[in-house]
Parts: sequence; C-alpha cells; structure tokens
Amino acid sequence: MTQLIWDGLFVGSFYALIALGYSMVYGIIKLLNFAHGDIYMLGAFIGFALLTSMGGIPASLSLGALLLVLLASMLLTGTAGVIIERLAYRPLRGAPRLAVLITAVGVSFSLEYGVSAVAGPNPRAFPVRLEGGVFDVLGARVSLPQIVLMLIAAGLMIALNSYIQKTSTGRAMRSIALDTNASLLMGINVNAVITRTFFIGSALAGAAGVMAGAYYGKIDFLMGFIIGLKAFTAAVIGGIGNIKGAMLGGLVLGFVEAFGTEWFGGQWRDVFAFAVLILFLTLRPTGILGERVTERM
Amino acid sequence: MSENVDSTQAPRKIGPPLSRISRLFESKQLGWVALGGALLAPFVTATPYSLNVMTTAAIFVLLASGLNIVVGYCGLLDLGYIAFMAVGAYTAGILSKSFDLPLIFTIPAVLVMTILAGLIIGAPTLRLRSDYLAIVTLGFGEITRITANNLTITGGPSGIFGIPGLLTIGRFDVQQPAVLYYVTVLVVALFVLASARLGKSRLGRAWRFVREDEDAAEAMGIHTYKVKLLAYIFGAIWGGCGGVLFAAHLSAVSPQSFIFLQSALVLMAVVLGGMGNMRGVVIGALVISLLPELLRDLAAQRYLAFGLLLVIVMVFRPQGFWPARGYERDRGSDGADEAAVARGESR
Amino acid sequence: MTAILEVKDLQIAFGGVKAVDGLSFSAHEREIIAVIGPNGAGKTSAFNCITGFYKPTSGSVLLNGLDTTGKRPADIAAAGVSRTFQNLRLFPDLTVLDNVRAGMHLYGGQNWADAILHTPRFKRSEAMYTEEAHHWLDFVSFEGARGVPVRNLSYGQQKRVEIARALARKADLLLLDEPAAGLNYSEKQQLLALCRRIRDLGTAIVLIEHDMGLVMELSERIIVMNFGREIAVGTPAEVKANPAVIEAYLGKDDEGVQSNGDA
Amino acid sequence: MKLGARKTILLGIASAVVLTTAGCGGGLLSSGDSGSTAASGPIKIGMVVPISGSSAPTGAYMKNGAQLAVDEINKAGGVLKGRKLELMVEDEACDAQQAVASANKVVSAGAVVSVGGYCSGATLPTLPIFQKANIPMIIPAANSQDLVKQGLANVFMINGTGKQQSTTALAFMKKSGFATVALVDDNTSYSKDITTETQAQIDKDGSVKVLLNTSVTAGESDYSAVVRNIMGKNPALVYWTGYYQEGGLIINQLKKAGFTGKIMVADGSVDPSLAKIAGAGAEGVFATMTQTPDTIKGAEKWIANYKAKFSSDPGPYSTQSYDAVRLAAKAIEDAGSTKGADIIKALTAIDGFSMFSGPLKFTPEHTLSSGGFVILVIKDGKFVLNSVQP
Repeated sequence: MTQLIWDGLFVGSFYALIALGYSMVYGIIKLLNFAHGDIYMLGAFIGFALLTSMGGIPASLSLGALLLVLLASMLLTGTAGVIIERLAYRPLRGAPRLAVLITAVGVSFSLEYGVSAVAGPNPRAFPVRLEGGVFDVLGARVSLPQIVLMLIAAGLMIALNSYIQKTSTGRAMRSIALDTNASLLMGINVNAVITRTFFIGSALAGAAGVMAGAYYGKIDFLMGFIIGLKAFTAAVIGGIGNIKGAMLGGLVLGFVEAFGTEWFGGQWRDVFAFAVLILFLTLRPTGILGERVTERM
Repeated sequence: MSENVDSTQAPRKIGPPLSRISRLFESKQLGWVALGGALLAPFVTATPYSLNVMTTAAIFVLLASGLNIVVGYCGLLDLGYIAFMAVGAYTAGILSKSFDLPLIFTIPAVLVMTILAGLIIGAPTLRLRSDYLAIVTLGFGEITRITANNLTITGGPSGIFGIPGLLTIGRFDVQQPAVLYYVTVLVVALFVLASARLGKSRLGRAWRFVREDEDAAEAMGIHTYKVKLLAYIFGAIWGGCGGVLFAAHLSAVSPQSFIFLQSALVLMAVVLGGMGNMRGVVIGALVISLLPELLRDLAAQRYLAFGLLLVIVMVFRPQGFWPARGYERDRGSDGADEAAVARGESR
Repeated sequence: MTAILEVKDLQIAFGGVKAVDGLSFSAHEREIIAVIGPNGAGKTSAFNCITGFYKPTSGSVLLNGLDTTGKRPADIAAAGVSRTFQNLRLFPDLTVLDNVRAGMHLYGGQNWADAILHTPRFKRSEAMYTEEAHHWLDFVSFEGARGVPVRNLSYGQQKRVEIARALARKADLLLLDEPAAGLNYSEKQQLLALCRRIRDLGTAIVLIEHDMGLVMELSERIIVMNFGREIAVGTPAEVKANPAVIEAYLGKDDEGVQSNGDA
Repeated sequence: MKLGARKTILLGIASAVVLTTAGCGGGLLSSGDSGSTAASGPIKIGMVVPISGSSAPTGAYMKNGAQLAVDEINKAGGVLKGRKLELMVEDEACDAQQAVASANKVVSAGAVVSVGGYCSGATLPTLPIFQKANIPMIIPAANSQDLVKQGLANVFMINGTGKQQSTTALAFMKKSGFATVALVDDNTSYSKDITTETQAQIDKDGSVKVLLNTSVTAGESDYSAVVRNIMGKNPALVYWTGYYQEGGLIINQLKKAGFTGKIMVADGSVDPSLAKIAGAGAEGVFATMTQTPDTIKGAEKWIANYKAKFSSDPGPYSTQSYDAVRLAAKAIEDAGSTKGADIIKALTAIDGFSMFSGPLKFTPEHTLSSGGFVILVIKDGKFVLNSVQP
C-alpha cells in the first residue's frame, strides 16, 4: 500500500515536471503545445549524446556528471523550445486555433521522426545509471535515486513557482495570462515573455527527459508521445494554466494510475488515464484548482 | 482572447481564380475525369500489388473525405478519427466471421455502431473548446485501440483474420482483387460525391458558419451543438464504411492498424489538400497514400517530411495547397465578381 | 396589441459588478427605439441578455408574449429576434451571398438526404435561398460583387451585408448594435433611410447608438441608460430636456459632433 | 475560350490513358500471368520483414541471414542447373496494411517462395495472399499458433511454435525446481500466445503453480505496477514473453525493487540490448530460445562469414532466415521446378535436412517436429547456453 503511494508519487513528479510546461504555455497564449512531450524525448536524447560524448564516467562521479548534463540539456531543450516557438507558433499568433493545433501536431511529428532519423529508430540504453542504496520507509522500498530525482524535481518546481510569484517577468506572465491585449497596452513586451515561457517550460521537460533516461535506462524516439498526453492530463486535472495545479495534477494522476493498474491490470493503464482526462474535461474543465473562467462573448 | 476575433485576423488571402488552369480545376467535369482515370488505371497495370495499393489509396480517400466533413467543413479538429474506421472494421469483421455472412450484410449493423460511436464521442465533448476537443478525440482513439487489443471478442492483439469476402454470387466473387478494386472505387466515388454535395447544402453552409463564428451562427438561429453533432455523425459513417472496405480488402483486422499515426495521416491528407475543398482533399489523400509506395526507400523518412510539411503549410498557406474556392457565380456573368475582387483588394 | 418585446426588471451581474440593473422596456410593431448612454452603461450587455448570449441574473424577457429568458440564442432567434453585433461579426471567408444565406437557415426547405440526392426539393430551396439573398442585398442597396468573400469588402459594405443577414432572418424584432459606428455622413443618411424602410416592413427596431444626431432624427422613443440603470425614457424632445440625462451626458452635442466627425 | 480549354484537357487525359493502356503490359487486358514460373533467369525469393518501426533491428538480422544463404548458394552454382537465387526484401513494419502491400508486391514481382514473417499480427493477413498465388511460405520467425491453425497447405513454420517454447519452459521450470511462476506478456499476439500456451500446459501438468498471469502495455517506461504485483506474489520465477525493449526495463525495475527470485525471458527478448537496458540486474537471466550461432558448437565459421560480410554480429533469427533460404533452395531442387505446388510437395516430403535447429521434418501441421528450444542464460551481458538443459 505505502509502496503504491510512493510509486504514484514518484511517477507523478515526472508528470508534474512536464505538465508545468504545458500549463505555462497554455496559460499564457492559450496554445496547446502538442509537441511538448517530444521536448521531453529530445532532452533524453541530448543527455544521451552528451554523456556518450563524455566517454566512460567512473561511478563515483556519475551523479555529478549527470547534474552537469542535466543543466546542459535544460539549456539546449529550452533553446529548442524557443526556436520552435519562433518558427512555428509565432507566425500563427492570432490564427484560428485549428491552424495552431495542426502546426503543433506537425512540430511533434518533425521532432519524433527527426530524432529517429538522426539517432536511429532503435531504443538506446542510457550510458549513466543512477544506482544507489535502498531503504525501507513504512513498508515501502525507497531507493536513493528516486529520492534524488524527486528532490531535483521539487527543487525545480519551487524555483519556478517563486520565479513566477516574485519576479517582474513572473508578474508579466500572469498579467498576459489574464489579458494579452491589456498587457500590451501596459507596455509589457509580450513576445519576450512568451519566449521566456517557452524556454522555461521546455527546459523543465528536458530535465524530466534526462532524469527518466538516467533512472529507467532506456530511451526511444516515441517515448514522449504517451507521457506528453499524460502530462497534459495532469495539467487539466490540476487546472490548466495553473502552476500549482500542474504539480497537484501530476501527483493525482500518478496515484490514479497506480491504483487503477492495481485494480484493472497494466494493459488498461492508458485507458485509465485518458478516461480521467475526458471526465475532467467534460465535467470540470477548469480542473481542481482552476478558478472559473468568465465566459467570453 | 476570443476565438472569433482571432479567426477574422487569420493570415489568409484567397486570391481570385484568374488563371485558366485554376478555372479548369474548378470545372464540373473534373470529378468525372478523376473517376475515369481511376476506372481505367487497372488497364494500365493490374498486378496484385498495384491493385492492392490502389485499393488502399481509394479507401484512404474515403477516410479523408469523411474527416473533411468534421475538420474541413465544421472546423472541429479530430485527432482520433481512425477510431471510427476501427469500429466499422471490427463490427463488420466480428459479425461476418461469427455468422459467416458476406461483409455486405453487416453494413446496417456497422452504420448503427458507428453512429453510436459518433454520438458517444461527440455528445459529451462537442461543447468543449476546439483544442480540448482535439485531445479528447485523441484519447478516445487510443481508448478504442487499446480496448480492441485487450478484449477477446475483438481477437485481442492478433485481431480477426480470415474474414469472409464482401459478397459472392454463384461463381462471381467480389473478392477478386480487380473486382474489389472497382467496387471500392465506385463506393468511394459515391461517398466523395455525397460529402461534396453535403458541403454545398444548407447543412454544409451551417457547418461553415459554425466554423467561422459560432456566436454569429447561433444568433442566426443555428443550433451550433446539433450541427456539430451532425458533422460528427456523418464523419463517423464515412469512417465506418471505410472500415468495412478495409476489412474486405485485408480480410483481417488488427489493432496495429488503428494507431494514432493513422489518424494523423488522414488529418495530413485533409490539411495539405485544402480543408473544406473536396477536390483538394482527394488529391491530398492520393498523394499521402501513394507517395510512400512510389518511393519506398524514403518510407522511413516520410513522417518527418509530412510533419515539416504540415508546419510549413500552416505557416505559409494555412488554407492548404488547393483551398476551397471562396467564390461563387454572381447573378451576372462571373466576370463581374473578379473585377469587383480587384476593387475589393485594391482597398 | 401585445408588445413584440417586453423586458421586465432585467438584471445581470459579472462577479460583483451589475452590468444591467433593473432594466424594463417594451417594443411594439413598427417602432424604432434607441438605447443610449455612456460607454459601459450596460447597453450591449442588455442586448446580449435579450438575445440569450448572457443568462440574466434575474428579470424576464418576453417575445410576442412567450418567455425566452435564459433560452439559448438559437431558440431566441427562432422566436423572432435578429441582431447585428457591435463590431462586425460576419463569416469572413464566406461569400456575400452565403453570409446572407446564414440569416435564412431557419427557412429549412431541404434536409441532408435532399442535399445528397439533389432532389427537386433541394434545387427549389437552393434557388429560393439565392433569390432571397439577392433580394435582401438589394433591399439594403448593396452594390458590388456578391460572389466574393466578405473579407474583401470595405467596412461600409460589410455593415450592409450584416444588416442584410439580420433582415433575411425575417424577424419581428431587429437589434442593431451601433449600426452607424464608423460610417461617413452620407452612409449615415442611407442608414437612416434603410432603418425607416425596415420599420415599414412592420419590424420593430431597437438600436444602440452614440450618434445623437441619428438617434434624435430616427427614433420614436429613447431609453437612456447609465450604470446599468434606466435613467430616462421618452421622445427625443423629452429626453433632450431631461436634466438627469444632461447630467449623465455632459455635452451630448459634442458626442454627436465627434461621431459625425470621425467618419 | 474556357470551354475550349476544358475540352482540350479532357481529350488530353483520355488520349493519355488510352495510349498507356495500349502501351504497357500488365494491364487487365494483357495476359495476367506475371511470369512467376518463368523457366529461366534468376529465381526470386520474397522476404517480408520489418525494415522500419520498433522491430526494424530484427528485420535487419533476418535480411542479412537470408542474404548470406543466397550468396553461398549462388557461389555454389545456384539451383536447377545454374539458376541464381535473388532475394527481394520488403517492409512489414509490424503493421497489417504494410505487410499486405509488401506481400502483394512480392507476389507481383513473381517470387516463387516467401521466407519472411516476423510479427505474427502482421504476417496473418498475408497468408491468404500467398495462398491465392499458391506460393509456399517458409516462416522463419513469426510463431503464433494462429498461423498454422487454418491448416493452409502452403504455410510452413521453421521457428519453434509458442506451444513448443512453453513446453521447454515448463520442462526447465520442473527440472530446476521452480515451484511458483509469474507469467507476464506485453499484449502482442506473439507474446500472449506463449503465456496462454504456458498457462494451459502448466494447468495440465499441475506440478508448477502460476501465481500471476498479467499483461503490460508496450512502449512505456514505468512498470512499477506489474513489479509491485510480482513482489506481492513473490514467485520463484518470472517468465517474460514480450520483446527486449520492455523486458530490459522490467528486469531492471524488478531488481531495483529487490526481487530475489529468478527471471526468464522468451525468444523475443533474446537481443544484445536486453542486458544493456537491464543493466547489472541482467546477470543470470534465463531465456527460452532456439539455438543461436553463439550457442552452437562448430558455428564459429558461420559467424565469421556473417561478420566478414556485414561487419556486425548475427542477431535473433539470423540463423532461421539463413536456414529458410537454404530450405527453399533444397525444396526447389527436389521439386525440379519453380511451380508452387511442386515446391510445397517437396517441402512436405523433406526429411532430415540439417538446420541450426537440428534435422528437419515437418509435422502434419507444418511445424518443426522438435522446436529445438534450449535454455540460455546471461553471463557478463551475453547470452550463453545454460549448463542445465531440460
């Protein structure tokens, strides 16, 4: 039982990390960045490339090396996110939602099959593994890597949260989320803020990708698809556009899946997640924390 | 910001059809020419392979024309369209296999099931905003596939195989590749014609009004919800019938044929061809389905190409390569409107 | 005779703000009523309540005697209301004719089966749609191409198309939201004439307008709103003289001048 | 002028079609027989395997194996008095539609034998196509029972069936005294086939107890759910019948979760990458597998040839594909013709033809009389023959 909760918590923290990117972008430009999950995949592969280029790393240094690579990949995926926004999304700002969504699907395809063209379609084994001691907490086996990863995730989320709450950019983001045009009039450089948003969101996803690679040990060019959808589900559960909601949603989805698979069997896991998504969207589209949006007319 | 304001700012410009070529393409006969070409093709090449490829392409055209109703006419992004085909194919396959019926007799059941599917997916979700709708349909698509993969009645992962043919009358078997190809082409032609006609009717206009501006449409007394649901149901029917042909063509139905990739391919056909313009969509479908066969060596990279193409088209030519013609004949000769357009644009 | 439109103590609040706070009035056949008042007085909110785009917090709206409060816009439109929007809400990529045809959706006359089979019924109704569309475009004296997307038209032409679309609905009640905004003087004169022609069809017109000149010349009754409340009702002359109005609107004449000037 | 233009194009298209019709052969009017049983020139051998998609690597192994055999045979002077063999590889991508298209392509190209078939789900719909064309299928890898259930005359399987594999698995469990077992599949037809067969045989036999029989979704990263499940039941052996991608993850996560029992995988997971993905935990993992070159004594020479030719190690099903081609050649030789019917007769008659899996004789249902399954074990990240064999 405690094992169940712990596993849910662990997986949930991954979802949360990716969900944040979804939520931020959506909250600010109402764009459902379909390709976000593939940024996670991209992060994993960038990490893979960096680590392999480093060559053999003694186990003692592996964590340090990993952290370095983590930061580097965050920078790179962040930049990738910015480039994507520039090339694919910005030209369509103000275009009908349909067009933007289709573009996002296109970007997702380009990323997936671009990576498979470069790195090959076969799954790769991650060069560096997080191995570490295991101890027992209330009957749940908790491994050191898990704790490390969750600490990193938590750290990133807290940092982001305070960034959004305290800094001027954060305020700008929130104001744009509320009313883009007004913010423009208030002299906020909307484009700059959006760029920054994409950078942060993509960086977080990239981080999640590297962490997943290091923990699970296998990466492939389609790994981002399902988890991207799950992350979106998490964002919706928590209340899309709501940062705290994204974190909460991630954890909730983690639990839901853990319990669901326990009761219905692993082959139904995705059905479970999607069912939750559909239920929330139809019954409570504003999610758990999302406040009622006043209907536009 | 509001969707409607957006759509009016959409970076689109539909130029007048001045060139002779484009006029030709708008000509009424074009459909017949295409059909003629399709009917004559087997006289050029009739190897099992070419027939198989052409049949597959024809079925793909049917799917595209169905999705065009949903995405092109009504502006609802459906990322799980292939699910309707799955429902059709499985219903047909299961019934015909278990009762050893020719597939053709399963069509009524297929219609019922697909309409049901359309209602089940549409009813709760069509009130959602377009982007939510997209994800939800994707979810439904995946759920359908996974369910088919897990249930025993659908044959689990290996699916259903050895499905009886479409129809056999005495010694005449519709299942012969050539015959099946002709049947498919004719059926598809009818469906394409039907959806094109729907597009030019009161209902079709209502779909476009909803796509362009839901509030204005409501204000004119159009029940946007009902209209959307209708679009969904028609799309579902088209997909379901595609499923029957699919089952007849492969004589086997397995879950791998209904992955998200397939939905995405159909969507690409519609978008690249030109949302809302049946002719463009048909061309798009043919390109998407035939190109990989023609250059199999590039098959591995084709998804990358398609993905990039989607982005490029959306950024530089959102209405697709062959957009719906934004013009109709005025009361006078249609020379008048072009002159006026010139004026209109010079403003 | 019963009123076509009867609004009783209409209220709507967004959060704490009461956009419309107890508005009551009625409109009869062949009547032109103007609703005026400073920006944010709640005029458009009132329109949206009447046409069902907002759900009133309280109060009721009766159309030809039957209660349409809180029904969805399509049903209210079917009950006999037609409207234009503050800033144009046409279907930009569709042709002028199609835009007008939108107003005729409720005519019916064909179903999807007719459309697929191209039955005589279908052909007849399509012909009727086109004919009607041309008729209403003529009615609003719309010159210029009718087979082209409206996005290619000038603002003035688009305004006409929107009115034609609203008229095609053949409603008993026509709500015009700032029809004169952005029109030049001569266009405004034409609008004036058009409104009278519409009135002569037996339609009741309620319009929101800032152009005092136009309002005074056109309307039989004027409802003055401020802060969601109705502060005065009466003939142009009465309203002109009403101190409350003058207070709410310091220098209404400037208003008029300005909106005349901004053509 | 408009009309004129329209007319011209109509005419143009019409005439073009007519011309091509008159011009090319292969059309409905021309003789339909695409010369599959031509009496001279190279003999085409079709192979439909996954070239793209998640199973692409295995497809490459199979292609190479077959190519090796073709080259050897051609070097030795071909078949039927000097006619060369020609291998034609088409993509299956583990998708029914792709497989059918490719199968038709192979048939149209006039192949006389098919030596392909990896994903059972994708191979099934190709059966009727080859049957209609009366082309014998020698299926080297795909081994779902469904393939032979229909009892088609032209279908031969030279890979052990799920049934035979599970027999070996069960025998091994009994011999090494695993009293309790958990069966885990990845919900693909190949994998489910093995678990169902194993379950059935265990139920019949009764000496081993199945504590858990469950499926997972392929393509995910986190399998903590099934791991939890297994830990709860704590069986002596876990039998994973899916492919190596997920197999590696599950092994790794089981070990991380502190699973102390043994783990066994089926042939789909026998791939060098399994150990790489599973990491340290892979040591001592058993596998039920048909003989691979590394496990066969005296196969060093074969491996050397393979390496020399493709500068890479042979992988799963390289040998089966190699044998499939040799078998096809043998059958054609025996039949003395390239007519499907004759070759099928020859195949059914074959007795004692030596292959990696041992001397060949087909059972009435056209499967191997003995699956030739052995137990492998991972030592220092490589699969080697296990000391204990059932």
